[in-house]
Order: sequence, then structure tokens, then C-alpha cells
Amino acid sequence: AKPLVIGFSQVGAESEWRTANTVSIKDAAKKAGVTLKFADAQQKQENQVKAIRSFIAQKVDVIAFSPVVESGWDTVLREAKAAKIPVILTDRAVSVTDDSLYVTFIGSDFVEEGRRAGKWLLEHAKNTAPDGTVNIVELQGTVGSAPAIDRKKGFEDVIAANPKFKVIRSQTGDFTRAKGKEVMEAFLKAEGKKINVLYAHNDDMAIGAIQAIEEAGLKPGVDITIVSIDGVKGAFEAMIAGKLNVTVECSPLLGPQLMQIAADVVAAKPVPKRITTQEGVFPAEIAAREFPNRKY
Amino acid sequence: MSLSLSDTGAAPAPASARVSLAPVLELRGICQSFPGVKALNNVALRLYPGEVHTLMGQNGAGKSTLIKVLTGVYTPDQGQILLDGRPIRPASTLEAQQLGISTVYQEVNLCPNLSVAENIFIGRYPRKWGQVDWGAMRRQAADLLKQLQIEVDVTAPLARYPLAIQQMVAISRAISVSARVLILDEPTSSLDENEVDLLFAVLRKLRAQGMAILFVTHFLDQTYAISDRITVMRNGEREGEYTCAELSRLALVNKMIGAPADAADADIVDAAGANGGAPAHTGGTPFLRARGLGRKGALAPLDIDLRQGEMLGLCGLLGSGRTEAARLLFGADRADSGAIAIDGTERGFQSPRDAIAAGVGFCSEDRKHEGAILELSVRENIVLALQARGGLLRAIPLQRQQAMAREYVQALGVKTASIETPIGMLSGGNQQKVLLARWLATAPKMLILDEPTRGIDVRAKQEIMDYVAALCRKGMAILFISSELPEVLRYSDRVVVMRDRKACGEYQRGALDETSVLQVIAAGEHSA
Amino acid sequence: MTTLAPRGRALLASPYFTSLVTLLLLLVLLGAGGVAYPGLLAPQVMLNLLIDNAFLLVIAVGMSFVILSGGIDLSVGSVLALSTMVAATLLHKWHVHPLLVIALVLALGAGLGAAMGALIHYFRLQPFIVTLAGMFLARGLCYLISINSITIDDPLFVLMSRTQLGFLGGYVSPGVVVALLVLALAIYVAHFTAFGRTVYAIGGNEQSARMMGLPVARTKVLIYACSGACAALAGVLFAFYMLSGYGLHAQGTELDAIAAVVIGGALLTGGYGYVAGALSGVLVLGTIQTLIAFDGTLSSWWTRIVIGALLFIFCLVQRVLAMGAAGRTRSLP
Amino acid sequence: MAARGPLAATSATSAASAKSVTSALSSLVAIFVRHPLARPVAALALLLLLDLLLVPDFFRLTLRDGHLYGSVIDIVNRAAPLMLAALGMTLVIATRGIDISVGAVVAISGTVAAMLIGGTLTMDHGVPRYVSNMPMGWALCLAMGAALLCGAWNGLLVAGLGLQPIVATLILMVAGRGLAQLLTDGQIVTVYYQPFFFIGSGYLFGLPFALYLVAAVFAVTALLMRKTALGLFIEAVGINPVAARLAGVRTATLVFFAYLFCGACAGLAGLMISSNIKSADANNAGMLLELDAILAVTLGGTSLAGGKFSLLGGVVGALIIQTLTYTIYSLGWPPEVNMVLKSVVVFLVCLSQSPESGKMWRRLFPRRAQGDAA
Ligand SMILES: Nc1ncnc2c1ncn2[C@@H]1O[C@H](COP(=O)(O)OP(=O)(O)OP(=O)(O)O)[C@@H](O)[C@H]1O
Ligand SMILES: Nc1ncnc2c1ncn2[C@@H]1O[C@H](COP(=O)(O)OP(=O)(O)OP(=O)(O)O)[C@@H](O)[C@H]1O
Ligand SMILES: [Mg+2]
Ligand SMILES: [Mg+2]
Repeated sequence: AKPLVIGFSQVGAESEWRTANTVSIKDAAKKAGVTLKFADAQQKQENQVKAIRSFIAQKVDVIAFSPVVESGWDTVLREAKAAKIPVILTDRAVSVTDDSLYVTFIGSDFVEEGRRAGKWLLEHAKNTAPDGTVNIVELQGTVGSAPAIDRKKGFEDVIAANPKFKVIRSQTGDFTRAKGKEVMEAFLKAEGKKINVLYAHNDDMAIGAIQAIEEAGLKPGVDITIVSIDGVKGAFEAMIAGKLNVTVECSPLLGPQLMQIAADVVAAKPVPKRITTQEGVFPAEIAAREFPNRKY
Repeated sequence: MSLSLSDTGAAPAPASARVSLAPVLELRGICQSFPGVKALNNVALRLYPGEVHTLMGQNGAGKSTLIKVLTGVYTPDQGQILLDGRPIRPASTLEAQQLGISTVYQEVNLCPNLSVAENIFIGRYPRKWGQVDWGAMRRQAADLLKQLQIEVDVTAPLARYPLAIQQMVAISRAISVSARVLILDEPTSSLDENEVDLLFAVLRKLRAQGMAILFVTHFLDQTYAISDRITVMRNGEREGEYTCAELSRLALVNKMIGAPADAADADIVDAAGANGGAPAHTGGTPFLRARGLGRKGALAPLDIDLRQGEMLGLCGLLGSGRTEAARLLFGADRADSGAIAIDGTERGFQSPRDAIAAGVGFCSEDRKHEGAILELSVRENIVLALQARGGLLRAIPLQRQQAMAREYVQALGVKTASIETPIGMLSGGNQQKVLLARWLATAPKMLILDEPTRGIDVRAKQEIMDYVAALCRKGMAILFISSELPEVLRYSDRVVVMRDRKACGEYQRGALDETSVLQVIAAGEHSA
Repeated sequence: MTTLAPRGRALLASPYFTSLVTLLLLLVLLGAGGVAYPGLLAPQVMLNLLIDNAFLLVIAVGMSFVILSGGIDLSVGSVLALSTMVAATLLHKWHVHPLLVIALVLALGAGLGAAMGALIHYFRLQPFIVTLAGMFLARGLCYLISINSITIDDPLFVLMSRTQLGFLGGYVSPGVVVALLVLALAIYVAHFTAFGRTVYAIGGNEQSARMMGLPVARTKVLIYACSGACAALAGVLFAFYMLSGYGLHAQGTELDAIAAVVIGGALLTGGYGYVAGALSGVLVLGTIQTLIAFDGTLSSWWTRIVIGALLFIFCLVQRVLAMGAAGRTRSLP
Repeated sequence: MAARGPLAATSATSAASAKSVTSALSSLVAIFVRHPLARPVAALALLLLLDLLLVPDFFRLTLRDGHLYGSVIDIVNRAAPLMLAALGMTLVIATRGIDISVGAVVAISGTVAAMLIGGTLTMDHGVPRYVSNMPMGWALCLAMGAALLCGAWNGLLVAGLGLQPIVATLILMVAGRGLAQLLTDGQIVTVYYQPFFFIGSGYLFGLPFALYLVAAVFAVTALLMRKTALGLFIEAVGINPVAARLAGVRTATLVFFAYLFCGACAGLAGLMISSNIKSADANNAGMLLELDAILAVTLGGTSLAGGKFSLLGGVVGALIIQTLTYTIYSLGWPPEVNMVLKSVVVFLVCLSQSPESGKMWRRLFPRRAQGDAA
């Protein structure tokens, strides 16, 4: 039979996580014998729309994409539907008026990730600092981006349960190490020893911040508890070195699942509307054991 | 010294019988200062309808500044401008234009990217259905230029034409406005006699129609040929106002320089006077030998020999190719045929640097675009070429730079607040002197001077030319281009006449006079 | 060399010629693409080029005037984002009538532009910096309104988004029609009105333009107002296209627009070029992207490298051809 | 005026001397006010003053492990790459150009260095061990070589081919980051090699080493401008390239070297950044650094139209930007207002530098201005 043709529009290559995501999809496609049309949008929604239009023009079998933003997909998805091409979302959801515009959404739930980070912190604090107030500083992702908004929200939802937990500073670190370090330096100067916990929206910012903490003469992971999200290799290294306390996994390895679902969709098998990826929470204690298994 | 005169602010009544009306435009007690300079001090001026009023003064006397004050470029510190007896305060050139004052400034102020026709009509297009009527504009522009006997492609961008043509375009623009006051700041500085005559014919016509014309020039001949009255300025003050008839040339020059009535040597005013008396140079190998130097569409292959200690004049009419020849000799444009030999060895000039390395200097006619580096100081402008030849690393010590700058400022009589003043703040003529100094400072073996005395006042002109002639006698080879035919004939040892972008004759000193040159040009053939 | 042109002479032939060269190269690019990737030349793919880039075209048209006048406007991308944001908020939260919303947004864009123009002219500030600050400001205002994206569900906007106007065996969006109308209007304005010619004059030599008595102040303010209005209109088209308002929309679009205008044959130093060049420039950028999408094998970084390489080849050929043409007619350095 | 009070009272002679002191002082003040750097420096001082008032302990410096530690140190340390980029950009801008590929060059040089020095974390029986790939000197040379290559490429396009600077450098801006990503496969390369960290976060005599690097580059450049004719030539080319060429200045070569220098500065900045975060992030390193650098140059009073330039101005501009950023971080305001705040400050600084605003001020408040003059 003719090999399946999937058009995949990726957000870009803005982080290691994203690159791992791309690699996973490409590898899985190769393994599944699928012809993959890959288009990089360089963080621009309009580029994704263009790519999807060109997939429609090329009459691919399935269109998959990780939307840059949630909204604004109605028109082009309608065109895909008119051309009878099924659409699968990965990693991030879209908000459209008509649910039938896409078949399914595979990916993590950013709000849930924030919640898990919060929950872990509540548990952890129960053991270490049962009754003192906990001052938290937060390193947000890029202002306005979906993970930044959701991870902040999920985390806040959970810690709101305990009035002793206070976010005393929150500033954007643009998801990068350099910014994370820079902002953390400023936090340390402004708040000094008051800071008990750092919550970073991704590992890279946390790694940058760890350096800032060390340079300030404090012990990351000990003097300041550090919670971050993603679970990239660097985070595991930091945990092994005892500098990071926990990372909440956000798995980029969606490739195999995507290929499976795509095949099912084309074969007209029913698929669930929402497929959440299997993700864990990795505290420092199990980091060394887990490290060899990490793929990204 | 002339305070009493200008204090009253009242100018003597117009002498010319034709002008007996009230003045159209009157300035009273105008003061304008710039950081470090009092450019205008209590200046008065009256301009009557139907007269040509010439403003004269040495370089830096304040003529251009006065005009800029008058037309809204600067707002004066003090003083009044009256138009028809009513005080006005033009805040911009646009306002001045709307008030009926049309101006050609000293530096050509046109847009190089626009077509010739548009440069004449922009701002007041012929319109059809409310939109720009390109056809009509083209026709009207061509007609207008034809009056001045200029045949150019009016749809071509202005930048394609040499400075002189641009000057004519600017003049056309100004006179095509039906204004009441026309101001021309050194419009003739780069025009040849033919063009000047045409311009004057137009001015006379306008004068007859009752237009008031304010005219600035450094040419005494022109002053006496066209003006009714003369206002003399000196050092930012009004020296006095005179009718043409009551002021002899000598007296005029003396008033300009502020010397007693009998001080100036008659030589200055006597343009056709004898030359420096140096013998014509012949024999020996030429310092520069160009053979078949040409460039398609710009210059027909040309042969030039130039010996050390010789001054070779290039004459011809507007656009005859003199500037093109100079640029090819200097490597500013690349020749597509011919060869140049310096001191007998063949040299291909790929760029000005090559020429400079071989000891050649080139003072361009277009000082605004090709000469002055406006924001740099006088000192920096003077040392630039020398430094460029010396190379990046061998910086000339500051002391030497200053000494050099001071020396030339003094030698050429540059009027400047200090040697650290940006050259853009100098008057036009003084900028020209600085640029000349730039090349003199390199002590070249050969100097190409393209309209070197453009915009320089009568006295300074003679001083400079004498200075150059002295250098020439000491062994410098000089290629001298000037639109002022008498000047060329007076100083050159040999003259090459050009026409239609090719050389049409070469003559030794004395073999030609003005009329015969014009004949040669008209005939367009070798007659010798 | 463009920046170092002697006597301004070298430029003479180039602007007109560069535009032609651009067009020619565009055709070559498309032809080569058509051979390599069958289906690329399908009518709808070509029309998609217009549909997807309508907003960019509108911005580039506004940018053309700015660049022709010798300025630059870096704020367009964020003004676009701000207008989508304002439009979305007004529609979603305040339920303002859509037509009024469009009018308000256009006024906002023009107002922002005019304010920047006034700063540039009256305070003699540098366009680059003023519009850079304007870019921060507009983007910042977006976040102040909301950091989330806001969906637009107004019926008129939805209608504009869904409408497909049949054309040449395919269809175009209303946005394309608007953009082409804007382009036509701009060409008219640039070549047949006093305003347009004054823009060229200012680009040629601002001081001369002032000395010639042209209304430099008014024109300059208007130029930036126009650019702002175009950016806002592009925002409206973008809102039609995306049905959402978002602070992160159209990041880096200002560079795309500048590149489009320059590729279309305009000189950044001002005075030379044609507004119509904006279309060819936009199409070139769009074609490069389409080619890459049709290829479909490039990784993210290869995508960047290939875009860079294509840009380079394009500029190189353009430059060499233009240099040849200039060499034939006039002198060069 | 300030000197009038106490001095004038004593005696007649001292009153006379006071007068001369006052006039000397006021002329000194006038010189300072008229100095091109006066306004940028004043803007910086004002920002610092604000910090003094708003941020507790802003100026406190403590000695820790033999090095100074405090907000001010953070600011200059963090501004170091920006200052370098601004130095390079100043020269490019002075020649009427612009270089928007600075960020990409930062990514490339950082990546090359990090990959060549590299080092991997290996687990030897549960003990982490760091291994480096190449002698650091070589790696740094190669990284700088890559940056110089980038600069040369830009210079070639601008000076050799005559492309417009913004498009010429746009090419590298787009492709350069792609090249860096290609080298790393889009991954962040972490460096595990202690000596390398010294460049970006080491301390020498109590001060960050990066500062010495900036100072060295600044000093060398300033010295070149002083002791050679480079400054004169660059300004001449920037103001009037045609006239400069006719005067015999090698315009093309000069422009080429400006871009080369800018590339080198960006490369060094890249080393600093990647050394500071102990890794090379090809995706994000130096993102938008070019805009900040241009902003710094203009805030320092250099015109984008080319010509007259001030190296120190660029440095001051960079400090203004970094101080502003730091202030925003320290004030604890939500990140949503960052951009608006930044834009407002930029507007204000620009306005304060415009001579026109002085005139306008005098027109609006003519009374006060007259009073001042009297
Ligand atoms: N913008 C300016 N800034 C500072 N000084 C100026 C400025 N413009 C003119 N000056 C000075 O004012 C004086 C008068 O200059 P102006 O241009 O009026 O002379 P001019 O009579 O036109 O001379 P020329 O015959 O050389 O054209 C000169 O000393 C000049 O240096
Ligand atoms: N009257 C004219 N009609 C048409 N073209 C002209 C005229 N005068 C000059 N030109 C243009 O001038 C060019 C030659 O200019 P060039 O500068 O070499 O002449 P020139 O003898 O130095 O004149 P000028 O005295 O104006 O400097 C020609 O290519 C032509 O385009
Ligand atoms: Mg003058
Ligand atoms: Mg000439």
C-alpha cells in the first residue's frame, strides 16, 4: 500500500524540549514507514497556518501540529475539514467553536503540571518546615505563552490551599538559562535569605537560577528548595548533584503515540478525543536511578 | 564703524529712476548669532520692486545668513522683516514662499532622486483632476529650460547631471514661481559666461515685470552688468548701500575689504590683467601623459600631457566634459580606454588612492557632495587627504595637525571661529578654501583643480590663484578648470578647449583670447 | 555599493531595474520550485500565497512610504498585535459593533503612528529608536490588556474569515481583496499626489525638501500615521485570518516587512524604489516559505539556513544584475 | 550659582575671587552640559538615584570569598556582553551601517566554544567525572575565528557586494542561529570544564573578570581611535563616503573592518554569555541582543545616520539598559508591565537628549527660563 503521508507543523526549535519532541516524531515516522512532511513555524502562528494550507494543497493523509497559540484556528481547520483531512493536535490544545474540527489531542496538561509541582511542594514542606511561612519566588516562562500561563495557574491553585505559602516575587525568565540566572540574581539581592523556594516554569531557568544561587554563596536545593518542570537531562544532572529538588515531567516523546493514532484515524478506528501522555514527577532521590533511562 | 548708517535702518532712496515706489521688502536691525560667531549685526536692507539689488561682501560677511533669515530658515535674534510695510516672521521656507519670496540658496538644494522636471515643479504641480499631471509638467519643464538653452532629458533623475545643470534647474525652479521677490545666492558660481548671459536676460525680463531681485555674486563684472544698486556687507554688518553708478569697482572692493579708498591694487578689478609672467614650459618628459583616455558616453578618447611647473587650463562650455576628464585622470571614475603614465611609467588608476599615491590631488567642483565632510572640523577636513595617504597607523600628531590647519587657515584667509569648528558652519567660500587647503597640505606633484575658486570673493580669489601660481612655478603641475574664461586664459600656460566631451584644440598661452576661444568652441574644430 | 555610491550616479538605473529583476527572479524561483515539487504551481497554492500574506502586504505598503522617506518603522508588528488585541477585547468584552471596532482600531494605529512621527520630526529623534520604543510600548500594552489570547466570535469577523471569493479556479479571502486595494491606492498616492511626491523628495534629501518649501513636517507625521494605520489594518486582516487577539501575534513581522520592501527594490537610505515593489518582495518571502513547506524534509535549523541561503542568492543575483545594468548606463565606483 | 552663597559674604577681595570662581564654575558646568556624554550619563545617574530610593540596599557592596558582591556588580557584570556588542555596533553604525546579526554570532561563537571544550558527564561507578574535548585555548581561538568569519561575511556583503547593511546582516541573522543549532542538534550544550567558567563568572582582584575583558576591548579600541587615524576615517566615511573616497580613504576596507570588529565583539560576548551560564544555548543565546545593542548605541548619543560616534556613549547606553532591566526585576512589578516601562524610559531618555525639547520647554515656560538666565 501507499505509505501514509503526515504533514506535521512544529512550533519551532526554541528549546531542548521542543527538539526532543521533533526528534521523537521524526524517528517514529521513520520506524512506522510514514512519509513525514515537516514544517518549522519558527514560533509564528501565521507560519503554521501557511504550512497547514500547503499540507492541504499537497493532499496529505493526516495533518498534525503543535499549535503556537490556542485560538485562531477555526478557518484553516475548516479548510482541512472541507478537504477531508483529519487533524491531530499534539502537545498544546486549541480552542475552537466546533470540536469536530480536530480528531484528537495528544499531549500533556500544563495546568496539571503546575498542580503537581504545587502538590509536591506542599508534601515536601510538611516534612521539612511544618509550620514556618514559605516564601516562594517564581520564574515564569515567556509572557503570554500557554505553558507560562497554565503552569502559573495550576501551581497557584494548589498552594492557595495553604496561606503560609506566599509567592513573594514572580518575574519572567523567558524560559532561558541566561535570563533565569539574571532574574534570580535580582531576586536574591532584593529578598536575600528570605527566599525558601524557587518555582521555575522550566528546567533551563532553574539551572540558570541554581548558578545564581551558588554565586550568592547559598546552597541550591538545601538553602532554597527548587521545583521545576520538564525533566530534561540537565535537570537530572542537577538533581544528582543535589542542587535541584524535583522536576515534573512533561514528556516530549509523543512520536510513537502520534503515529499509532494517525494510523488508527486513517483506518477509521475510533480514537478518544483527549489523550494525555504518561508523565511522572521525579524528585532528587530517584534521579540517579532514573538518569540512564532518560532519552532527552 | 558703519554703525551710524545701519543704526538708522534707513537706506538711501533708490537711485534708479524706475524704482520710485515703496520697498517690497525691508529688513531692519537684523541680528543673528551662532555659537561663537555674530553672523549678522544690526543689518538693514531695502528691496524695491523692479530692481536688481546685489549683495556683496567677502566670504563669511554674512550674505547667505541674511538670506536665510529673510526666508525663514533661521529666526533672527533681533530685528524686523517688513513685506509691503507689514512685519512678517516667516517660520519656514514654505511660509516665505507663500509670502511670495522665491529663493535659490547657495548650496544647490534639490532632490537628486527626483527627475529634473519634478525638481522644478514639486510642491506646485500642474494638476489634472486633482492629480499630478506628469505630461504637462514635463512639457512645461522642457520649455522653461529651453529659455535658458539647456537641453536635458527632463525625465532623468537630477543626480545624473553635473552641478552646473543642477544650478540651472534650481534657478528655473525659482523663476518659474510667480513670486514678487526673487533671491539668488551665488547662482552663477559654477556657470559659464554663456549661461550667465542667458540668466541675465531672464532676470532683466523679470525686472521689467516689476519683480524685486536680490542677487549675490563675487563677480564684479556681473554685478555691474545687471544690478541697479549694491549693498556691501562686511563682517556681519552693513557697510553701505550704493547705486551702481556712484561706486567704482575699486571703491567697491575697498568697501568690501574695509580698506581706505585707494588701498586695493587695481589688479583685482582688472580681470584681464597680465599673468604672473612665468615662462611657458616646454620640453622634457611630461609628468603626466595620458593617451586615449576615455569612457563611453562620458568622454571621447583624450590625450593630455602635463609638465612639472606647468599650468594647463581646460575650457569649454557647460557639460563639455572637463569634469569627466578630470575624474578619469584622478581615477574617480574608471576609464574604459587609454593609459596614464606618471613620470614615464605606466600607471593604471583604479581608484583615487592610486592617483594620490602617485602624487596627484583633485579638488572637486561639487563641494557639498564630493568635498566637504560637513560635521568634521576644519582641522580634520584639512588633514584628511594627507592622513589617508600616510596610512591608518601613522597618525599625524595633533600638534602638527593644528599647526598645519592654522597655517592654511591663515595662508588662505579662511574665516572661521576656530580650527575646531565643523566645516559645515563655515560660509560657502570659506569651505572651498578649506578644501583647497586639504589638497595643498598633501604637497602633490600634480593638482587637478575643478572650479577651485567657486564662490570665493574677488580678493581672496586673486590671492589664492597667486598662491597656486607660485606653487606651480616651484614645480607643481596643475590642471586648471574654470568656467571663468578670463581666469583660465590669464593663469594657464597652455589651454585645451573642449566641446561635446572631446578636446577640440590645444593652444599656447597668448594664442587665444576670449573671443577666439568662443569661436573655437562654436566651430568645434582644430583651428590651429 | 549602495551606501557608498559615488555622485549618486550609480543608483540611477537601479531602482527601476531592481524591481524588474525582483519580478524576474520571483518567476525563476517559482519555476524551479514547480519543477522540483509538483503541485507547487497549482492555482490555489499561488492564491494561498496571497491569502497567507495579505496582512504582510498591507504592512509592507505602509513600510514602503516610511522607507521611501528615508525612515524606518519597527513598531508595525506590535501595532498589529495591539490592534488584534484591542479589537478582540472590544468585541468580546464590550460587545462594540464590529464596524466601529475596525474604525477605532484604525484610528488607534494611525494615532500611535502620528505620535511617533511627531516625536521623530519635532524632536529630531531617530526613527529607529522612536519606533523601537513604540514597538515595546505596543507589545507591552497588549500584555496589560491580557496575557492570554482572546478568541473573536463576532459574526462579521467570522464571516470575513470564512468567506471564499472564487477566483481563477481557486478562491481568495476578502483580506486579499482589501490588501490589493490598499496596494493600488498606495501606488496612486505615491505617484500621483503631492503627498506621495513629497515623500520621495524627503527621502532624496530632507533638508532640500525643506528648503524647497515642501510641507516636510506634515508629510513626515502623515507617513508614520499611514504606516501605523496600515499596521492596524493589517491587524484587522490578521484578526479576520486568525479570529483571535494575542500579544504574541506577528512577532518579528517588522523585519519581514522591511525585507520585503528592500527586496522589492527600495533603498533604505530613502528616495529610491516603488511601492509596487512591496508586492514582489512579499511574494518572494512567501514563495521561499512555500518551497520549504513543500519540501517537508528540512529540520528546524535547516529551514533557517535554507531561508538565509535563498535570501542571499536572491540579493546576490539582484545586486549583480543591477550592477551590470548600472555599469552599462553610467559610471560606477 | 551654587557657589555664590558662602563665598560672597566674606570680603570685597574674596567677593571678586568668588565671582571668578563662580564664572569658572559655571563655565565648567556649561562645558559639562554641552558635552555629548552629559545627557546619557545624567540619565544613568537618575536611574541609579531612583534605585537608591526604591530598592533597599541597592548600593551595598559586601566582600565575599575575596570578591565584591552586590547589585551594582551584578549590573555591570550582566551588562558586559551588551557593552561589548555595543562597542562593535558603534563602529558599524558610525560607518552608516547596522548589524542585526549580532545575536546569531553570539549563538555561534558560544556554541563552537562550548562544543569544542564540551566535556561530558560520565558516571564512573556512581561518581560523576568531567571530561573535556580540546585544549581551551584552541577552542576559544576557533570560536573567535568563527565569529570573525561571520563578521567578514557581513563585511563582504556590505563593503564588497554593496548590499544594504540591514538585508546583508539579515541573512546571517536568519541563517546564523540555524547554523548554531545545526552544530548542536538543537540541544543545549552544557560545559563541564572549570577554567572556561572564568571568562563569564570569574573574579579578578575582587571584580568580575568580564569587566576586565570589556575594559580591555574598550581601551584597545579607544587607543586605536586616539593613536591612529581610524576614528577620523570612520567618521569621514560615515558622514560623506563619496568625499572620503575622493580624499583617498579606503572606504570599502574600512567598512569591512567595522563589520569584522563587530563580529569579534559579538563573538567575545558569546563566549562570555555561554561561560556565564556554563552552557551554550544555540536557540536563545543573544536573542534580540542586536536590538539592545543598537538601543545602547543611540542612548549613548551616537546617531544612526553615521558619522560622529562615541565609544563611551555605547557603554553608558548599555549600562542604562541593564540598570533599567535590573530595576524592573528588583521592584517586584509583574512582568506584564516590563515592556511598557522600558518603552517609557527609552522615550524619556531620547526626549531628554533632543535639543529641541529644551527649546520647547523654554517656549512652554518662558518665565522660568528667563528667571534662570537672569
Ligand atoms: N549654521 C551656522 N553655524 C555657525 N556659524 C555659521 C552658521 N552659518 C553661518 N555661520 C557663520 O556666519 C558667518 C557668515 O556666513 P555666511 O554664510 O552668511 O557668509 P557669506 O557672506 O554667505 O559668505 P560666502 O561668500 O563665502 O558664501 C560665517 O562666519 C559663518 O562661519
Ligand atoms: N547643456 C547640456 N545639455 C545636456 N546635457 C548636459 C549639458 N550640460 C552638461 N550636460 C551633462 O554634463 C555631462 C558632462 O559633464 P561634465 O561635468 O563632464 O562637464 P563639464 O564640462 O565639467 O561641465 P561643468 O562646467 O558643468 O562642470 C554630460 O554627460 C551631460 O549629461
Ligand atoms: Mg554665502
Ligand atoms: Mg565641471
